[in-house]
Amino acid sequence: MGEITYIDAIREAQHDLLSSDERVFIYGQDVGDFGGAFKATQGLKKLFPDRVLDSPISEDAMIGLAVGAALEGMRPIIEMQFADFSSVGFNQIVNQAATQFYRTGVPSPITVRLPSGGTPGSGPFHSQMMESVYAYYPGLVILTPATVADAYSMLIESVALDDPVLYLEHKFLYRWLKADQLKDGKDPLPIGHARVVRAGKHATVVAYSAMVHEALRAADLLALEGWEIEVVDLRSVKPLDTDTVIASVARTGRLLAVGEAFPWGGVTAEVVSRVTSDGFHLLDAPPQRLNSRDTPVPYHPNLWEAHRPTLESIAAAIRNLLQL
Amino acid sequence: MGEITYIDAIREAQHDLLSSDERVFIYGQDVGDFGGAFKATQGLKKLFPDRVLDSPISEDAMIGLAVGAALEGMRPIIEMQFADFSSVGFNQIVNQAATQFYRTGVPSPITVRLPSGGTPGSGPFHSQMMESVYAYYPGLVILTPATVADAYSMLIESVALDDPVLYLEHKFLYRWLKADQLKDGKDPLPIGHARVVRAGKHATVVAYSAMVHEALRAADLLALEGWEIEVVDLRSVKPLDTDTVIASVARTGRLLAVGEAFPWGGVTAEVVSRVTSDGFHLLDAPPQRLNSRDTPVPYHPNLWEAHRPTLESIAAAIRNLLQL
Amino acid sequence: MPELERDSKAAIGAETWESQLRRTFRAMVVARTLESKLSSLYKAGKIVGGVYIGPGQEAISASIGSCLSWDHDIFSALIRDQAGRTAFGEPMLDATRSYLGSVKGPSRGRDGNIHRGRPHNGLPAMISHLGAMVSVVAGMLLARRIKGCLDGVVGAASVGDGASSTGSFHEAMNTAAVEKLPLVVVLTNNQFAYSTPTDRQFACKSLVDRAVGYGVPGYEVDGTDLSATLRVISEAVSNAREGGGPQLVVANALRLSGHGEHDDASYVPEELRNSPVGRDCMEVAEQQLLSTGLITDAELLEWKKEAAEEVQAAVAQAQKEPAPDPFADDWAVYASTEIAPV
Amino acid sequence: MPELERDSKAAIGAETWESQLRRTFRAMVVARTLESKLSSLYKAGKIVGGVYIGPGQEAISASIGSCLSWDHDIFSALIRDQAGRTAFGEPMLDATRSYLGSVKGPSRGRDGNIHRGRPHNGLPAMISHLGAMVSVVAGMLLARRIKGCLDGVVGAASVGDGASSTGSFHEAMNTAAVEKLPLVVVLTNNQFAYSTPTDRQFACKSLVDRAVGYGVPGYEVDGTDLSATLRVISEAVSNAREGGGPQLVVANALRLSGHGEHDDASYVPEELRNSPVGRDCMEVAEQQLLSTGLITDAELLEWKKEAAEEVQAAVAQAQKEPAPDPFADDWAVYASTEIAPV
Ligand SMILES: Cc1ncc(C[n+]2csc(CCOP(=O)(O)OP(=O)(O)O)c2C)c(N)n1
Ligand SMILES: Cc1ncc(C[n+]2csc(CCOP(=O)(O)OP(=O)(O)O)c2C)c(N)n1
Ligand SMILES: [Mg+2]
Ligand SMILES: [Mg+2]
Repeated sequence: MGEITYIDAIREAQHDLLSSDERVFIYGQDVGDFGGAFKATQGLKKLFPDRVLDSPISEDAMIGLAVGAALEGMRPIIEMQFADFSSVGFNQIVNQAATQFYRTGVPSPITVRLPSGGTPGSGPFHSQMMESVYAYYPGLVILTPATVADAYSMLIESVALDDPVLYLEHKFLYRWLKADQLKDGKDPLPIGHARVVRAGKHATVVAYSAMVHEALRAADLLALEGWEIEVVDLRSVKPLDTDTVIASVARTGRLLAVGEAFPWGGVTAEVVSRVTSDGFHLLDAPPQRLNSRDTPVPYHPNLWEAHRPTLESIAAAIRNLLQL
Repeated sequence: MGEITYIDAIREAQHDLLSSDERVFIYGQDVGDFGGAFKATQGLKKLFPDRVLDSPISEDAMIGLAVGAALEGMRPIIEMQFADFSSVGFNQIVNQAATQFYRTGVPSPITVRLPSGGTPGSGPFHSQMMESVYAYYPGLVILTPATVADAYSMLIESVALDDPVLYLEHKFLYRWLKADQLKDGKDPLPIGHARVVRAGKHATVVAYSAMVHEALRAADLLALEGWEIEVVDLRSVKPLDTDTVIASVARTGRLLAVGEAFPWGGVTAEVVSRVTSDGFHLLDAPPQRLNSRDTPVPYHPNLWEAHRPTLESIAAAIRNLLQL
Repeated sequence: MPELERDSKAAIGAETWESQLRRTFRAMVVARTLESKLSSLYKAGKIVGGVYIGPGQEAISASIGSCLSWDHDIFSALIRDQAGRTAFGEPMLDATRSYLGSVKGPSRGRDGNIHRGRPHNGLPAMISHLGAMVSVVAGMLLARRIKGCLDGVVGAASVGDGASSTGSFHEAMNTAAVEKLPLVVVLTNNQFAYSTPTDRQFACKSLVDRAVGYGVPGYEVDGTDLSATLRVISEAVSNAREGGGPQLVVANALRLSGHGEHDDASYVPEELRNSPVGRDCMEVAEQQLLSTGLITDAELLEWKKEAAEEVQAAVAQAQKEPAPDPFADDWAVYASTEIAPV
Repeated sequence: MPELERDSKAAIGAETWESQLRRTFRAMVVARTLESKLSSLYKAGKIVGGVYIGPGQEAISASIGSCLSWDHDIFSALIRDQAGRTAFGEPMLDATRSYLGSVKGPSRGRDGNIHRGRPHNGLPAMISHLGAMVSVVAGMLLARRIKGCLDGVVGAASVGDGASSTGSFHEAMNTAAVEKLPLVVVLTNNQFAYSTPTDRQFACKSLVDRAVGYGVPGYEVDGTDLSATLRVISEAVSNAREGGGPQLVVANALRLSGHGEHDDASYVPEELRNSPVGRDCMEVAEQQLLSTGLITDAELLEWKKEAAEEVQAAVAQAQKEPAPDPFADDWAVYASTEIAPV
């Protein structure tokens, strides 16, 4: 593993966007000289003083303002300090931004960065995954990069898209996930394409965001037991790449969908429903889901580890699936 | 059909709650002397002047206030003027109310009435179904009465529950749906129980809220073609009565889940996922879903009729399912 | 005989005060005529969904519109802003097509009635959620600042007494003040939010008392008095245009209709209707213009006739146009063509 | 030598001003001692998650707590309210258990640090979303009014300069004003919201200018001056208690720590630290009490020693208690037993 972190990729992407496109500006709490709560905008205010702006603590206005700017042809990037606080801007996201193009024919290309997911000790209000509440609403694009290269390229693509994008960056990956290079040499996949990150033949695990890495570890573990597990990284939750998932299930006959989200509804339900509706005959066993528990995300690391899916619980779910 | 409407049931339930329980009060825009935008609180302010209160246009504060009152032992009923406007109170619902008991051990029994769903000419912001965004969050109970008797008994039960309840009343049913009596003679089903509203053997249609009636009509139509379609009314979206659904699928071997919601995620995905995970071997054909289209709810009746599931589109989906 | 107030600031460019006053009044006449027609159509069952009109508030609304230039300034019209839309330059067909469900309307039948707009001409399309448009206007202004073309531009947002209670309104006012944007918020206190009277909506003496808390100039005006209202709104718009930052104008009037045309507004007390705030701004304005000789009886009659004809034509045109066809509609929800259906 | 201000209104029941001042100061001493310890524990890696402390604001926070009675009044403590919690009556073990992850803490490890509370004693547990607690306090007060037991009760809510920009704060202030609830909102302007200085947060001269817009009395005070702060907050609390409706107190100070203990606050300009607002309220208070003879050097030393011992004991107790066990936890998210798992 190299030295470029996932958060570096996010910063670099924003730097490159600001450099190459005058329509881009960044707006959010403490994103200016301070460089953001997670340092995703460090140094950018110095380079682009008029296009990196600190906002008041007003998530509703932040999104409304972004939509207004987008109507005028700008490409705003809004940083939420934590994804959890986007709940305050929820109305403007789902009703103002998401419906704009459908109603008026005028695009509202805003990118909302959502620092998402759990880390030890973060508790109920600094750990949430909100992809599924946003994916519910027509008009939004929901991206969930799981690698350093995707963190970079998908943020570039978010801003290029003519539609409002929620870009979920996982806080657990910020400094833990490293790569040698910002771009992995290959052309980035188009928006809405999933990637088979590990080939296998006995079962398919579909995951996204930080759970891709837990799933890969679980696959490593199962490999020691002789099982070849295929892992699909969704990358984009909406649009959702049913074809790649079904193609994988066609190879393996078994499906486990894993998410860090709360268990009711959400990505895993959507994945399982699509596969069973369109690829029923491919399944050799009932498709399974693994999500977090149906409680708020607990603060204490002991509870947190038992709340979200982990290497161990994913491995156990795969073993169970293989026996069905 | 009799003379008691669905909205009468909602008004009567609130009347009976205010009469029998001093902890109950109603808070919402125009709920006082005016009796509410849909007349669900008509006459109640006169009878209970201190417990039927007009609020400012402040959905965030309305929910926060309700939670505070609930902490003090009250049983507030909050009327949203339209479900769509609860997006402004979203944060207080999902983060303040839903997490309260888990965090503190103190219940926050609030009931939020959400006038939901489409009617002709209502457009993108007065037609929404929001059950799935709320069901995603741990700690909330989501009820979707589809009959006059359920509208009554489930509102009574909402207030009796020690947990925050979102009570989705469908605006299309308000004056169209009628019954002879407020109570149907039978004991109301417990919270979280689905009901088989029409027995059949060739396929199961799972629906909720206004879609139950479209599904019943579709079943009538299919009966003319010789098919016996079982219709299950979920009644409660969270908790979701998987047992009743799976028992029905065990009888019919086929499943169509119908919802008026947007198509990504939501109730139909959750139903299909549960049935395939737990009742895979019961299925003779891939389970299917039918939802609204993935656009905002259109204003014009021509578009609206083509946006949501109807008798015709449900019948078509059943015919398709029977041939799979 | 009342003296008309004159204020050179009020004129846009070279236009005289008298000319602007006439232009503003004419928009009022057109709006009143159009809205009466819409109300009749509603009562005749020709309109699906609600009809929301603004009688009693035309002086306020038209004054906003007449101080702004189409394709240059920005105006977020709200529920009761037919007069402002007309004065600003919205084609009347946008209204009749939206109400009557023509597929040629600005949202092609996807949204209706007051939820129409033309963002590219400076008229964003409102969402229903009250207060939510103010920050959108602020964002449009901020964009122009970043692009370097904010000079001489003003963005106006219309809100009601009820909307002032929303968090959205507050966040937007404060944000605009921090950014010192040329935003003019015109808050029409029409004494009611649906059925809710002001004493259940706020506890301050006047909503103009909010201005100091945002650090912006505040103005209060009798919104039934066209000449006074136009003067005050012109002044606020000029101040914003000249770099004075956000401005808050509170204009008082009475909603002379129901909340929508389904509502008989029987909850409005008789004494309020008979009080000064209950005056009909149309009558006041007519008197003002007639008595100062800015218009003659004959001309007024002519204006009304022309308005009636224009309305008739716009209704007829919309009525003969096709309704949206679900099979012809592309149902596209994404602007980006690279996004496959999901 | 400074004269201490005396105000009979400030006393709760029969307590003298001197006694209340001593009590308030003592809570400050305890809070400062506890928070320094929490900071050291954090830096030693003994605390998971963030540590948020309130040095420089103890005079404000303790004044709120000392004007309220546990099990009678209501206090929504926020991020930097250790002093207020102590003065209000929260057991110190609640703090150490929450920070150190004892399963015996008020939320049993489900939430931590400042997100603790005891709603049944009048101390609701904050959610992180700023501004969101103000309406909760309003609701608790409204409940008591409906139940007929509001007499003589006050609810206080603590907020910061940053929180004043939230729509939630606005809606709650306005709603409480409409309902004329005995709500005292103490807004501590500590010059920063995380790294954001006040000129990027609001544009009014002082946030107290918001009061008139809600129709409530406003007060502004130098929050580094204990005696002045206690007097003003006492007055506001008394006015609320006596039926005066909501009150807004703006207290100015400087956050003498980082936003959290992970933050070195290097963005705080030196001249602000050296200005009057940057005074340490602890030093000011010590001087006030010593110079007026309300406390002796020996007594102060004794208090500090007692505080250190109490902190030591509370930390040791929490540290020896078990952490939550995911297998023993019931993971119950519903209070109603009739709801089956979903
Ligand atoms: C956030 C939100 N809540 C509720 C509503 C429902 N609603 C529509 S108009 C209205 C009253 C508006 O009153 P006001 O702002 O005074 O404007 P007016 O109708 O008097 O012009 C209400 C409550 C809404 N549109 N948005
Ligand atoms: C709605 C919301 N947005 C963002 C945050 C993240 N956040 C936590 S504390 C803070 C700064 C708070 O500043 P202020 O209200 O002045 O309180 P202080 O920290 O100065 O005591 C921010 C932005 C939050 N908690 N809630
Ligand atoms: Mg009004
Ligand atoms: Mg602060």
